[in-house]
Amino acid sequence: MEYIILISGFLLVLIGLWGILSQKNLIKIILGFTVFNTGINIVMVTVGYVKGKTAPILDVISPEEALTSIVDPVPQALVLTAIVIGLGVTALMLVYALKLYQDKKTLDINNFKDLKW
Amino acid sequence: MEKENKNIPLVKTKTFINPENEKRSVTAPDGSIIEIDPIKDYFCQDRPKEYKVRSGAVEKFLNWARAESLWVLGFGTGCGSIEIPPLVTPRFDMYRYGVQMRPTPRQSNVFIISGYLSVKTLKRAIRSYEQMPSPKYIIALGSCTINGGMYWDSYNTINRLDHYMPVDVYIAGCMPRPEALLAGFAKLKELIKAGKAEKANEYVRNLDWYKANQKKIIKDWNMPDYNW
Amino acid sequence: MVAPIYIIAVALGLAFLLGLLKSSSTNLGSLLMLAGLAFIAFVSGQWLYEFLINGRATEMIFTAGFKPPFSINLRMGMQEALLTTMINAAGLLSGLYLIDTLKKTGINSMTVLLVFVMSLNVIVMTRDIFNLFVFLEISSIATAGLVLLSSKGNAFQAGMKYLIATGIISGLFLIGIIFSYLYAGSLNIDELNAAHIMDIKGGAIAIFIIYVSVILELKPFPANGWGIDVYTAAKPGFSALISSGTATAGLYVAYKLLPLGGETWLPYFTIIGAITFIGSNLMGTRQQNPNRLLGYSSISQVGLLLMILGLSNQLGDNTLFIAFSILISHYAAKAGLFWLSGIVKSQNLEGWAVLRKQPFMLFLFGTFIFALIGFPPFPSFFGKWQLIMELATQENYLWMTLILTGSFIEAIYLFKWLGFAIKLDVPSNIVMKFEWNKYLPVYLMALTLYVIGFYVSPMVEGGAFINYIPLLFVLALFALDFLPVFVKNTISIAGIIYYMVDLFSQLENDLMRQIFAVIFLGGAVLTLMAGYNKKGTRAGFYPMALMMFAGLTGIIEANSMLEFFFSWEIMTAGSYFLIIRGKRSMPHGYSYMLFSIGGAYALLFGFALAYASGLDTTIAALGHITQLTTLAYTLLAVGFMTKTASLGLHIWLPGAHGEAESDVSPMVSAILLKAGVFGLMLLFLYMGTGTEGGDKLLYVLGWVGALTTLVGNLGAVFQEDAKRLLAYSSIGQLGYILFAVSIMTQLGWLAGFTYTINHFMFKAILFLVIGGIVVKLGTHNMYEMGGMIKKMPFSFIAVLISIIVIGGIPPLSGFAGKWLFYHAIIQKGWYFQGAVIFFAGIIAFLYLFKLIHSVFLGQLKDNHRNMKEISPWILIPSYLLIIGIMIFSAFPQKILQPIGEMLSVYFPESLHWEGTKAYTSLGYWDGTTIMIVVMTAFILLLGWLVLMSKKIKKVEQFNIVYAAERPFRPETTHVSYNIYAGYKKAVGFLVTPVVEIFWDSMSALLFDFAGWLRRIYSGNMQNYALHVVLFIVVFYLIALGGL
Amino acid sequence: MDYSITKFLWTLLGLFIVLNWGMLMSSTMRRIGARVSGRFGIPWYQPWIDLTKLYSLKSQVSHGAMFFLGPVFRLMGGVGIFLFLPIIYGSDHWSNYSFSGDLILILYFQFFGMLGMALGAGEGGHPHSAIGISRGLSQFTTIEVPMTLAVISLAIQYQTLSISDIVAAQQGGFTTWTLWTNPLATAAGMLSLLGAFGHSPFNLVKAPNEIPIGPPTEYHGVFLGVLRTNGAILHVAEAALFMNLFFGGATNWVELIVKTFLIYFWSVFVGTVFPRFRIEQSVRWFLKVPTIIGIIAIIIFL
Amino acid sequence: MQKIIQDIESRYSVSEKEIRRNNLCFLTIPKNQAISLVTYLRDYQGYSAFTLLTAVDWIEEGHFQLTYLLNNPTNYTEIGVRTMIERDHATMESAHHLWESMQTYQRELKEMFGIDFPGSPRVDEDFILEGWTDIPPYRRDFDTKKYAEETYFPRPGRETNDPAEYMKSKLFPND
Repeated sequence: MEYIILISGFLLVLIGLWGILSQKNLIKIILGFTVFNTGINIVMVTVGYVKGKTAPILDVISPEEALTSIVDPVPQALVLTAIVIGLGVTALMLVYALKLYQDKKTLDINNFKDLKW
Repeated sequence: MEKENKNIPLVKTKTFINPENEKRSVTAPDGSIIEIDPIKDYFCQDRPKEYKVRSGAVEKFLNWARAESLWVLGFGTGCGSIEIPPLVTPRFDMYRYGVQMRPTPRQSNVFIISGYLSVKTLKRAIRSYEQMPSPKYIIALGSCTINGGMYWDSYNTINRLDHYMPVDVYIAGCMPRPEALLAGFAKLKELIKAGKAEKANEYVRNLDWYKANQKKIIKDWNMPDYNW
Repeated sequence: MVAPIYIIAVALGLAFLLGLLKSSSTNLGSLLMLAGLAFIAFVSGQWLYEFLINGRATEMIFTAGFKPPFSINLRMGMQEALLTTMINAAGLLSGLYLIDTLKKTGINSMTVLLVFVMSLNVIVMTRDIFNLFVFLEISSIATAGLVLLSSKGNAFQAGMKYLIATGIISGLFLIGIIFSYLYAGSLNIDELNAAHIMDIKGGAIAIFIIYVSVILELKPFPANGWGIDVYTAAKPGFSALISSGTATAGLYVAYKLLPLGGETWLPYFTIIGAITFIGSNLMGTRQQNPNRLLGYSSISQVGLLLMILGLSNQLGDNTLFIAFSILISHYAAKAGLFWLSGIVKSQNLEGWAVLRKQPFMLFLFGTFIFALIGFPPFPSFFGKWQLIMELATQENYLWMTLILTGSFIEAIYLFKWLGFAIKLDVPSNIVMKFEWNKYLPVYLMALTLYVIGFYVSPMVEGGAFINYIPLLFVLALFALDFLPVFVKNTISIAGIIYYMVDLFSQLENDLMRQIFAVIFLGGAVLTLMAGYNKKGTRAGFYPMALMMFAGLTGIIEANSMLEFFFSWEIMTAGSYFLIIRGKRSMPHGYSYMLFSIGGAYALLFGFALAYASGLDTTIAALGHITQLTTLAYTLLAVGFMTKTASLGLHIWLPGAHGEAESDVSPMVSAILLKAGVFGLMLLFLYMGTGTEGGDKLLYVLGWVGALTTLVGNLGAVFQEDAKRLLAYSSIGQLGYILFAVSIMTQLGWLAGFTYTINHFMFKAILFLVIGGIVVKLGTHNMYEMGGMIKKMPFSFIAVLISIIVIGGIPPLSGFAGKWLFYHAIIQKGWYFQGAVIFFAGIIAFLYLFKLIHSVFLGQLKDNHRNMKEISPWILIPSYLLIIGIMIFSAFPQKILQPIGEMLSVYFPESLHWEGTKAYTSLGYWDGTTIMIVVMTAFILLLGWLVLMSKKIKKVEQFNIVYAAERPFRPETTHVSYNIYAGYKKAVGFLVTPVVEIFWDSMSALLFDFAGWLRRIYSGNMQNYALHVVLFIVVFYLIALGGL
Repeated sequence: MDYSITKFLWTLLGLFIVLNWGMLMSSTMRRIGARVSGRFGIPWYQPWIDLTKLYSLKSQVSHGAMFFLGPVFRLMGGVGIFLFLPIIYGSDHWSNYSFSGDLILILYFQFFGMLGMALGAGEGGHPHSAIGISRGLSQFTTIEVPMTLAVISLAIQYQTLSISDIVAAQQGGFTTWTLWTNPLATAAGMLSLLGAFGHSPFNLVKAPNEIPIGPPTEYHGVFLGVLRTNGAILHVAEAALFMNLFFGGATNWVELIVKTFLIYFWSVFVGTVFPRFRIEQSVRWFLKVPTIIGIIAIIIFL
Repeated sequence: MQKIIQDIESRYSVSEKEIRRNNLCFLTIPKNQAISLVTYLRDYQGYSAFTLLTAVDWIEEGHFQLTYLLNNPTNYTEIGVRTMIERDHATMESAHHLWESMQTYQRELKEMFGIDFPGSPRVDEDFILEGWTDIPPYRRDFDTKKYAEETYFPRPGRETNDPAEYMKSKLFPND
């Protein structure tokens, strides 16, 4: 089960990369990027997951049992942070897309090659 | 060239002006303007001086040496110059008499005016003659140098050489053969040894007369009065 | 003591506070921001002070009351303190610099800037890998945010590219973090490092992912198009911060994570670093936009530092010193350059000529460029020195070669740029406005370079003894640059004389050094004397001239290789500035610099091999090189030969000497070239004969010397430019010296010394006098001169005597050299080389006649009729040298005998003296007698001619026999142009510029290659993302896929 | 190192003999040349007459100080070679001032006169002078190549560069001459001598019909006299140098006269047979055959 | 030859033709057609060699006759193109663009006859006579004998007599 999730996580990463690398529309690239990020988050959660253990929420279980019955909380904490950061980055990208669109009235990335060589 | 083209007949009223004789101004590297008078600045303006004719045993010896070492300027002025090359052939062999050809006036003593002399050539002949170091001698070859010969009424050929250059020895004939030329050399030697071949001094003495004659026919006089 | 946590706290607090402010109160906002930046700079600076002065121990700061791995912890140690200080200083200064821009764009951008600087601080300090990730992301977002806020147009494209690329990289980093957490069970870097993840199955992948993302953050070549664009498009003030701050932090991240993978991963760092270093520099050669050029340069420097990190296991304890010295130079220089670029506001390199309006800024520009290349006295010089030395001890020649090659390529474009700034016409459309907030940061960075350079030098082995006194004198002259020439000249001459007296007391028993001291410093005095005829202030001349002479003195004084190399580079820099002062000398100064740097790197390589052979830093180490002996000697010889302009390395000389100013030419020709000779002599003395490789090298050098002579002299024959003719002649004469020294016998060396002394004297005279004439006549072309003997009789005599010496005509001292020479070659058995040299020696007559005839004889030109003699200030030193020549000619044994005795220590004696007469096994020679006989006979014959000639009429110049015509113009009567046409028909094929063609095609190859390679930077962000992915794949295949 | 007056006077006497022999030699050569073409030629005393005349001209011009000094330099070149050459082997009186230097000195002293001529003629300002000098120098660079190779070959053979020692090594009969012991070096040297004497085919320096006698084209009178004096001395001195190097030297004046005559005759002989080379032809020629011979002359000693 | 002449006559207005030999003829043509004909002959009829350009002073008719003599090196024929130009203000179209050597001939005609060729290079420079200031000497109104006598100091020779008269007076003094 974990493997399926892990593999699908990686699959999402690859789909995201494919999107980033192949799409010509800026918005689609950003979408690819979010897919990529989601994939990574899934991978992270999966890595931290231990079969048969519960979420690391101390309200539900007593602290004494916690050590044996909860999954590792760190990856989940990381994922939370990563999601936040991903959100920030995505937002920024969208702002950039907006600005670029205002600048050139297009979202086709082939038009944004002013700086090269 | 100040040549009139429009008016017929083409008779010039003013004297000929040579552009190379005219003053020009150039800019020096420091920006100042320099006036150049070509004749005055580039040529020595001094008049020649007569050299002293000495006498005595030493001078006699030196005259003998001068006579026995006649260096001829290799400048054929007219058709007579065809008679000079045979002199170096075995038949005439002028080297026997101490006569040699030199390629530059600076190293020659004898100037053979060989035949007719056009005005254009006269200018060169005068220049060459004046550039030769004294004592120097002129041999005039052929009738043309004496009275114009067959060119007596030509519009461009002088008639009498001695009005323009001092002549030591005339060789008459049209043309004189090389033998005559050798005889002329012998005569010249005789004169030198006797101390009588001082025509170079005579030229200096009567320089003004000669110059007047020369300038009369050389309209584009583009040299100093005496070519050192 | 303020705890480092306050850096974060205050910055964040202020950032939030700024957010609360009204958007219109930009003044208050900017004040707050600057205060915040100043505060964090103060905190880090205070810690640095504590560590440096009080030797405080490293401190760990734990957050949230837990110990790691359960909490994030920060570390404040020496390194962190230094780096944060650097980052914060750059942040503060950039903030100051950008203040106007920030005010315009509003408070938000100030917040972002503050956060950006703070994030860099945390990146440096944190010991938690996830925290590292978070702040890396914050810094990326801040970067993109700043770009977004403070720029417009194509900068958006750059920011977008940047975001996409960093997005992919950070995603990857996350995966790496989670896997390493999986294997190590901790996020603390120290614990991760201790966990030996490599040993765990699959751990390699985790490490690979972390490393590849860390490396990608450093923008490795070629997956760095996204980074370059940001450098290009961002405001220069911000680019400065990225270049100095982000790179510093990023490198420290790599350093922190190095132990994670252990030594097996180091080579990958090295390889990627090397590729980046060389690749980015190659790209840099084709850049026209200053910011983009600086971007490439930044990335290349990061590549170099990455390489150093990768080599850290070999460099051992020195890694940090090397890395920091190079990092600091890069940091300060790059920040300074980016800031300058903001001041200059030119979109192309040519526009930088505007700096000439503000000479001090030009000086700072030069400082930054020289610091980047690694010239003394900047820290990078010592860093590179130490790096190369250490690599050589590890026998790591490949990396040495790559580092030097990369540095050389870097020099190519940086010096082109510097040359543009110094020499091109000042563009009128660019205005530099003085704004203190923009200028102050630049000043401070330059000052930093000098100060740190001074304090770094004692840390290098052998560096503590470097003599900074001459350099201080140079600085003093810089300060006095506003004074008129007369004063400065007097001060310089007085200083040199004082120093010479001082120096001589140190060189008691070292005749060789004494001779060179006389040539260098005596020559300096004489050539400087010619400077009295200049008017005005002659801005910048004296510091540079004295810098060159300081370098020259330094190489005489040097005891250690470092001192020698230090002085060598100082001399090169000084002479470069001197040469480039000429009107048309830019391309020649440029090629001079490139050859000099190439030569210097060859020297560096050689010195490194010498050092590695016995860990001996003194010059004597050259005497026992055991590592790659032949290569070491060859490299050293090649290094010195770039200065002596031997065949193949000579093409810079004609232009450089020919186009230099009239009194610079003698300095660089008569004096500077002798530095190469001194080096060669030193090298050969230590090398000695008898070693197999050494003898082969000497044999080859002998041929090189002979052919150099031939090529130099033939080249001179067909010159029309008077000074170039002399320059080619110098090549030829230096060929003689190289040949003579390569003979390695007492006679050969005596000949070499004689040539050295003679060449010094006559070439100084010739360049002084001809230089003076060239200036006076306003033309270099000899066929435009003529007839100067009448106007400049004293110059004529000076030149006449010089050419008699060059020609080696008895009785003057040139013949001493020739005589020794032939005896030497016949004793040695180098007959054919000797014949070539003899042939070349007679060819010298052709150009000597051309020189003296075309300039002094023949026809005087119209526009020179009012010419006067050249300045007495040129003639006085010339005639002093003529007196020297005459003394040397009349009493050669007075000088040659002591030299011979000195040399008999090293070589078997093959020349002995009886009174004034010298004997070898082959023949004899008596200079004094020849002088007497020739002088007596000459006077008698002159008397004979005077006696015989009377009444000689002096005539004018056109009174010549002109085939019964008259000359019309002096120009058409003066025979000078292409006077040796017939000779050219016969032997002209020998002067085919093969060497020039070779170097031209080499440089064309380099530029074409760079031009072809840079097409990968297509500007398309997807391509750049693809580069990143491909980089990961290729790296994976090589590192783990067993490729 | 004998600076006494007696030595000086002996040397002066030697110089006088050499001068007169040089003039006689030149007139004889010209007579021989004349006989070849079926003429009588100049009287044997013609050079003396010419010289007398040149010294006694009555008007002369000068272009300047260097123009004046040029002939003195030139004459010094000739006289100097004589002074530094041991003209008669084994004679104290006629070894002149050869104690001040060896063969290298003489090789380089040749340039002294050339330089003076070049400078003097240069100041004359005449284009032909400069052209002549440029030709002369061009040709001279290559003339000296075989000569140098020959000298190096001799130096290897005899292990000395002292002329007296080279002559001493050749004493002991006809067969001990360098001519037989080192024929290749001799060949190279004698071919180079053709150029040094400047007769046809290597007379393009003076080229009378083309650039009227080249460098001295402005010289006349007493200057030309000095140049002619030098010519006479130089021819004998150069021939004597070759005699010393290749033909066993001379132990008395008669031997010197015979040998120098024959050496000089060699160049005249070649000159009467061959027409003039152009400058590049001459340069190439010297760099081909004579140079190769010279190289072989060294290789056989390696 | 005839064919060529017919061809020319069909193209140009030949006012006069004079056939000297079967390989030499002279054609007279108006001034404005002369250069055209010369060019035609050069380019189409193979008369590629320019032999000479000369002038004759017909003082009585008041014009100069110019002759361009052209040679055909393939069939060894020559054609002379004659043209008459006004003696007053004599000018002719320059043909220096056809043959380089034409310049020299035109210079000579300028100097000796005063015929101007506007546009011809160096046509105004002195050719043989340096500094000639009189009317051009080949014009027939120039009296060369008078000029020589005035200028060149004629030597007063011996008295000369007509031999016939002289002998007559000697032999028959009484007649």
